[in-house]
Amino acid sequence: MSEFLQLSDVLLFGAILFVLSLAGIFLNRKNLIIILMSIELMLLAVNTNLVAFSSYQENMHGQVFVFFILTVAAAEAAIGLALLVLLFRNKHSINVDDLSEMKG
Amino acid sequence: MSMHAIFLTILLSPLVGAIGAGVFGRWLGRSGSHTITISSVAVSTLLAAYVFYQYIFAGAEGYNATVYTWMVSDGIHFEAGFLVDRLTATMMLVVTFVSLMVHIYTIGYMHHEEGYERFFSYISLFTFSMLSLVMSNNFLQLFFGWEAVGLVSYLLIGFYFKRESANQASLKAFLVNRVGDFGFLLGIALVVGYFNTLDYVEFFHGLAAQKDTTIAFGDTQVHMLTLLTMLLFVGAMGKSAQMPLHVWLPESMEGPTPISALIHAATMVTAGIFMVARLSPAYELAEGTLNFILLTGASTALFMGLLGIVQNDIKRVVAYSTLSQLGYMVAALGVSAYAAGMFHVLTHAFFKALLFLAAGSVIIAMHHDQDIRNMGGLAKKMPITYAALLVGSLALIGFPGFSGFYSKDGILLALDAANTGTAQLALVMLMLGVFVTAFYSFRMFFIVFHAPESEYVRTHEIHESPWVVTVPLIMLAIPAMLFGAVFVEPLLFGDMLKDSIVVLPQHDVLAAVAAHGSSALDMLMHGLLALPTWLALSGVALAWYLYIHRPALVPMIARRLSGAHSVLRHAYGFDRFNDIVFVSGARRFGDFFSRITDSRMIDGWIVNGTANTIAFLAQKGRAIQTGYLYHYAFIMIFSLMGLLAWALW
Amino acid sequence: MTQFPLLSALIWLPILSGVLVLMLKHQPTLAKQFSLWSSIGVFILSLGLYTGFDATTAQMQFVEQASWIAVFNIQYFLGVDGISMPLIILTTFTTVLAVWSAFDCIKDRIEQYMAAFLMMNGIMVAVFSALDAILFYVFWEALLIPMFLVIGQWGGVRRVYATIKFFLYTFLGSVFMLIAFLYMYHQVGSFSILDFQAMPLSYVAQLWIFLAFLVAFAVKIPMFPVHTWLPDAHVEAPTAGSVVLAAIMLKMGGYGFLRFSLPMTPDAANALDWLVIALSLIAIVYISMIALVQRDMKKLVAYSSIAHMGFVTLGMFLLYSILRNTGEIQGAIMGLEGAMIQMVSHGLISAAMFLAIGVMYDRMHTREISAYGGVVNSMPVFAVFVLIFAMANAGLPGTSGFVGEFMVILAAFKANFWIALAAATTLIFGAAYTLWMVKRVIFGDVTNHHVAEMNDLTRREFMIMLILAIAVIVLGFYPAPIMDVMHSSIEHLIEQAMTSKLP
Amino acid sequence: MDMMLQILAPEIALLIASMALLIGDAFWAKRYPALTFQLTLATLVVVMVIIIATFSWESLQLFNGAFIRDGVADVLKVAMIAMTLLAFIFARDYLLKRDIERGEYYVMGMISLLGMMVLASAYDMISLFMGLEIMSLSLYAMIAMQKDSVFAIESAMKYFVLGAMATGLLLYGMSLVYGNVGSLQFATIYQTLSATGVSLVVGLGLVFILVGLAFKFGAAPFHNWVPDVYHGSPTGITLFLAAAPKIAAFALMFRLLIEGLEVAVMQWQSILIILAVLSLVVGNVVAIAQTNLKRMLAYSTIAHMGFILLGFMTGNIEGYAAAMFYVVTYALMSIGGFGVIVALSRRGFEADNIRDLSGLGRRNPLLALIMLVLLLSMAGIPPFVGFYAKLVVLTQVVEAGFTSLAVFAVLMSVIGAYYYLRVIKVMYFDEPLENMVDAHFATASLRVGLVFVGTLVLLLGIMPGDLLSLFSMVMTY
Amino acid sequence: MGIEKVLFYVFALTAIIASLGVIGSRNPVRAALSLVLAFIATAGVWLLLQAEFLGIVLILVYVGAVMVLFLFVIMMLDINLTPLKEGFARYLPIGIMVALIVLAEMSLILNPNFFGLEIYTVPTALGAHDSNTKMLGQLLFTEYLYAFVLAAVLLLLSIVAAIVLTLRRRQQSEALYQNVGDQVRVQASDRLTMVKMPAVVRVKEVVQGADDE
Repeated sequence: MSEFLQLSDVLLFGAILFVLSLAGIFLNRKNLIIILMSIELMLLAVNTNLVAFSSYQENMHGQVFVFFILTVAAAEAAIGLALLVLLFRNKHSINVDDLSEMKG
Repeated sequence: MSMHAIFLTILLSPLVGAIGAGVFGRWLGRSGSHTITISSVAVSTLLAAYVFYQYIFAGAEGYNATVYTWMVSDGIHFEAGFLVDRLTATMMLVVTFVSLMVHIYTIGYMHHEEGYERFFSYISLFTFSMLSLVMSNNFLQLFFGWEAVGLVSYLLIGFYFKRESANQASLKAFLVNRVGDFGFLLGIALVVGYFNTLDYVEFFHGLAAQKDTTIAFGDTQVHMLTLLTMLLFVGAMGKSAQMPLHVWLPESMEGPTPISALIHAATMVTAGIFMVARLSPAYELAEGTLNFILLTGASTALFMGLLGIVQNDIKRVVAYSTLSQLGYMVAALGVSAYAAGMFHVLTHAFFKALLFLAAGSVIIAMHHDQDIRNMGGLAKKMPITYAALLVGSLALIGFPGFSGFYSKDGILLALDAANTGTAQLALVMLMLGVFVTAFYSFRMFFIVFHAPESEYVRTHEIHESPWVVTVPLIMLAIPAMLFGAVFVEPLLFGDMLKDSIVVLPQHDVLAAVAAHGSSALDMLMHGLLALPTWLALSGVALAWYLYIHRPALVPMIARRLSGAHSVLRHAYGFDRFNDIVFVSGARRFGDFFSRITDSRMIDGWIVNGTANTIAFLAQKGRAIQTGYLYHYAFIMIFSLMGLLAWALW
Repeated sequence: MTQFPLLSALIWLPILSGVLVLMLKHQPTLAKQFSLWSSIGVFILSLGLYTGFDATTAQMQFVEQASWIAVFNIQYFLGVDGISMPLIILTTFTTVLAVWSAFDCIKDRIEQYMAAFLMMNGIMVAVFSALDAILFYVFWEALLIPMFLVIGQWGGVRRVYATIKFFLYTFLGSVFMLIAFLYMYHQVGSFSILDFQAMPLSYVAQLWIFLAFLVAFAVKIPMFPVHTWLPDAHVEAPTAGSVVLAAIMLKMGGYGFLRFSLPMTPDAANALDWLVIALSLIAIVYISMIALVQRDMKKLVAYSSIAHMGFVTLGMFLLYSILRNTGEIQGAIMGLEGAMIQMVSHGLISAAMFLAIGVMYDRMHTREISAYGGVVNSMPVFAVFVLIFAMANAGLPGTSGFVGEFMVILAAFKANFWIALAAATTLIFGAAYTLWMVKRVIFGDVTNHHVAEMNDLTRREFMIMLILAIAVIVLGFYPAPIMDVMHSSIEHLIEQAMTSKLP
Repeated sequence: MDMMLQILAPEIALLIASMALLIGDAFWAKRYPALTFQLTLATLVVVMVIIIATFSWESLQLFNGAFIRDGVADVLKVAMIAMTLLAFIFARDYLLKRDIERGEYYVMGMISLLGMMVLASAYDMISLFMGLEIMSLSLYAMIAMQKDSVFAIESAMKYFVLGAMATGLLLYGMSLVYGNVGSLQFATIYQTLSATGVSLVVGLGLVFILVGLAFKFGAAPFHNWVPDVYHGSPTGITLFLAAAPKIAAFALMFRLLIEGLEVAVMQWQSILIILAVLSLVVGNVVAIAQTNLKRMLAYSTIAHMGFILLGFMTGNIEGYAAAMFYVVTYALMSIGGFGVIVALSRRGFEADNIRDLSGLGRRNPLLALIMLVLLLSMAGIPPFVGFYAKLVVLTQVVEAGFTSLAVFAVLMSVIGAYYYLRVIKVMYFDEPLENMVDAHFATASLRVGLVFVGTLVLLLGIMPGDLLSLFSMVMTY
Repeated sequence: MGIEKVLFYVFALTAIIASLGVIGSRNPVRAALSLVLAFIATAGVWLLLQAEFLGIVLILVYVGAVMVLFLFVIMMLDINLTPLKEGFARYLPIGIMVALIVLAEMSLILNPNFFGLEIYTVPTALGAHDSNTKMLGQLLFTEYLYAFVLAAVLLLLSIVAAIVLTLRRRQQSEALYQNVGDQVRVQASDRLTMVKMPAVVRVKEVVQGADDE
């Protein structure tokens, strides 16, 4: 066992976070806002991956990517929340179950 | 005028008349129509007489030439052309002559009918068709004429198109004939298949090489020429109404009487016999076929004759006698006595046309009532018709001296001379047939003319027919009486048909007959003492006894023999059988195929089934689209899982 | 003649006039007249193909060739030989009748109706003259559109079902053909039909391609068991639609066999000819029986069309068994020529039959056989024509209907006795179903007052019927003119079909 | 520097114009309501002209290879702009009728277009990602612009959540590729992978990337958002959504899979086949059960994407060119189809049920004719351009040796033909419903635009040769 | 086991548990706070991986801004929590199973035994003068300038979008608020419907009508 943490440890950590966030999206049936949070969590997992690779590849490109992903994630959050607000105004609910006007 | 032009004129003149009366009849009117058709047929008749003279008496050479080429395919020439020799010339004259008589007679018979122009057009068209059949030098034209006469027969049987029974009869006639043609066409296909030609002469030339050819059907080898001639004979059975394809002929009496005379007695129905005679070189090489022909003819002759006993419709009686006589002709062919068969064709043409026209005359007098039970005692009221019918009947039963006597005796002698087991059997049947013929002919004759006057006759004004009716009767009565005596020697034993008919020496029964004497007188002398004459006379006597002397016996006998009577009344159940097996059978199959295989299986299960399955899948697919976000996400992740598994595999 | 682009003219003139007619929305009379005269003009123009045709060669004539889609080496490549030329003339001829027949019976949106037929005219000519597979396919499919609309808009009660079935069925068949084309393009690098015919192909590839073609053409022609669209389509189509459908569109399937299946996949055709022959015989016997029991006149004629088309396919695929049976190919030409002439003749006869039914339908608005009876009493002239066409349909000698059947039966005999036997049953069945219908509809006493009130043919109807009757009879008595132009091409075709293409 | 400006000119022009309009609109919106619209159109035309004028066959790179301009990019950009232009023209009428016509719509549309153009020119993962996000975020916002519509918000929300998830998956895949190769640049990735071969990690990343791409395409089984979003969005937005972004998705796939990961063709080919087959099945079959025209067109989109994936799957240049031809022509047909719905709809009436088209052939022959042409083209019936799209793709599929796949595809398109025919049936064979007797175009521009689209579909169907050559040429370069 | 490793496991475990809290929690506020914890723990991991700048940014920007925004929205919306408390237990087993399979599939590749670790040597520690921030900055403003500009566009877009979507027009009275465009475009048919009625109604129809009723 090496003294420094191994890359695959970090990757597995990222994978777990990633899968958890996925599960958060499809297991959550009630609260849209938690789905938005899951998305943030997902991006976090990706970022962790990139940071780890960047570190082990010893180049900074991955971290630059993370920088941009963070930016995008923030923008995404803003728009997501704006949609949420709109939804709430219209339906007075952010229940995922209520989002089923269209189907078939 | 060259011979070619003469032949063309003979052939096309009736066609012109037919088109004239058919297409322009509306403008020509009644008299215009009959004038144009009669004159056109008269032209043909005169020219045919000229041709007849040239060939029979002046000894003209056989003529074989192409008129035009229909088409050429695969090296085989499909043509129209003439093969005129003595056989043809004789047939041409008979056809045109009888046709002319019928044309004239029609003026009187159809006087009050609708569709007068149409009728003339049809019979002229028929004359054209029959001539093209007879004059043909190849199978294509033969088949064309074959079908064309069938067509006209169809049209004429259904002439009274408002009458359901007429329509039924015409359809039946056409279809039964088609069954025959089915075999006929296959026969022609066989000819083309093995001889690569449609031309008679080329076909005859090719026969020697193909004499022993066989066709393999699985393991069995079938003699090709036997098959070929059999198939062609199937066509003849249809056209000449041999059992079991005879069923159409009695019903064809739904047509007007003139065409019964022309088509269903004198000419068209003899086409089959003509064809076999024409193709005698091939038939000579097919022993099996000849035996089949013999038996078919003999059974038709006897069994159809028996049916004549129970008929009450005057035309039907004559129709069954026609069937029976056709059986005689066919039987003659079966022993290679083609000349005898043809001779009977000719004599029969005259006396049967005479019988029909005379019957028609009676029918006119009876205001189109055809039931003999309503007649009686007409002898005094219509003397000419009476005489004509008597001549016809005597000729029919083969009363010595009359035409029918010579031809029928010729056939019987030929059968006797053939001296094989089958021929003996056939001979017995034909002998019985002679008795039966005499019986039913004179039954009809006595009932119509000598029986006590019926209610109808007493209450209605009945008188002799006009001259347009009686003149043809007289004109036909003459050959009915004399033709046989005049022509028996050259036709039967001489070389009148030798150039057209080929008989192998070992089959030449007529030569054997000729050994006993070949002149008309010899025949007469011989015939007076022979069995057939006595059979005929006893038939007449029995008819007289039962229907004039002791009419009360008839119902009693009918009751006593009710089983046989019923069989005869139902004409041996042929119609029943056909109805049940073929007509209903085909319809039932069609119905099954239409409703079950086509509609339900192919359309329902396969075609619409596919559509419905897809629609069902579509609904299922729709159900997956629930509208719930988490379902969508789940589907995505699930698919991701699947793809990962696929990639890792 | 310095190559006047006759074929292009025959394709595009009708299409253009169709577009023009489409604009005559408020002038129905003008639209009618214009359509009629332009279709007559096209017909006369198409006769130029006949007069200018050199019957001694099997080469393509009136060839026009230009690059169309360079990337895929797709060409605008037209030409005719003795096989396609009669069909083109049949097309232009039938269109005239179809257009003319619709003059009085179509009231609604007549200009669209006329335009559809004019366009179909051009498209069908293009199908028969295309020598590039994609060009062929484009027109082949494009033809579905106007027909789909015609049946759907002017058709009977179940028109929607019928027209969609028609469209999908045909579409389904032809996509297989497209794939076969693509496969061959993949092998040879060109879509030229002539190149396709010349290229070698492995046996397995040939089998698949043959089957693909078979599906496409069998649907179109149609053969058992993919025939069920036809009765529906015919029954629901308006008269002129049925006419074009029966007279021309079915022929496209037959043409496909001659142009594609036989020359392109000879070895597969040799191996699978039993399949086609078996299906053809089923069509002749089985379909005839079905025709016998139909209650709807159009359906009856539709089924009889299928049976007649059975002769076409039978005649086309006899050549291999003739070779096997007799060791020589004599008879093969007869089979193929019989098939060709059967196509032309059936074009005329079925057109006539449908027009005749249309005449009655216009008066009674029903096609049920049982609704009629004794029509001859009120329409004697019409009855004469019906009888002529019925006889032709039953294959009576002296009509065109006889020629093809006769030749095919003769050829069939060379192949096998039993095939000929089964084929010859058409003599009985054909007469049975046709004449039985005639008996019930035309003959007999007047059954009801509707029939009694029917008027006899108008001058226009009379002329149409007369033209067809003359054509049917003339062709029956003198088929040589049509036969002569196709000899060389058929011989060439047989040579192709007999030459193995295995590499 | 001049060179750089010239290369970047289209994007710069578009960006500046959209900024200017964003600000300007706030000032003149009340007084000149149409001005922003007109200026937007002018901008798009100018940008298109710039691209055509500076059309580049060579591939030119900027920013250390983050940006590339080549023939493919230029062709795709022109197509995107053209689609956007049509979408704006068609949409305006609709938006006006529903009081949601605002300057921001055009601005966000233009920014979305900018994102697409960035995508088309992206040559490393970051710019690719940025382009994708700019495009997607604008789309989410545009859909939700009809703020009082529950449908619109719902579809925006669904699109957003699933889209974000797909982006996450895509990013995760990219991160794995980066981790293996150590570079974000496509050129480097390509070279490295060529040298080292494709490791399992890249394979794993590839799956995630493909899932993300499949989502953007709307390929089954990642298609669930498509019907709901197409259906729920205001039609004026749907027509934008259905056209240009599909071309962008093509660009995305082209850059990522071909320019970057073509070495891994063995890995992605089989997955693309699975996706294509599923798309063809789902799209064609489920469309049959639809009663809503927008949903039906959405399912038909899925089916069409199956064809595009088939073109990609071949793994050769001609195949990509075929897919490109397909996507561009499909976008044209699709925009036309939704345009017809817009033309039929009125205030308070969406005309998006198939039933609403009943008797259109009588009510408005021209409109019906255009719809007929479009539907037949989508069904792949010659002589319309949709046929050639299918033809070229199938040709390449057969060339690549997947004949059975080609057979399957055409069988599915036969099934597909059914639902297009059903619409034609409603238009031509059904009687008009009682309450709809007036069907006239709302504005002249819409009419001209639709006629233009219909004519183009027909003309390209008769003469597809030049366009095919062009696409083939830019791909080969 | 080095200190980094211990720290990594601590951080990682914390982050995972916090994530479970995010997705498992029924109270959005609690979820948001769990997310904050997850962020902070992950930032720790990042720091361990020598990505100081990003680690700090994560905490500052995310926890400081984005998460606050979340909380803000949660509070603002005043969500009725009772219906949200209904569980997701019904599909939980299959959901968890699928998630676990995906994880298993991923870890099949990512696990240390399989993953080609030999090419990934342990990164050298940065020297005292090497600045992660500086290196990042240098790349950002040279090589990734293009993307940087695009990021600006993106942010602008999100601002515009958020405003467009959430901005509510002030509640003006109807009289003051008029849409000129609408008024210009109005057509007669929008306002007035012409109804055709027969001038004379035949008695029969009236009677029939009465019968129908």
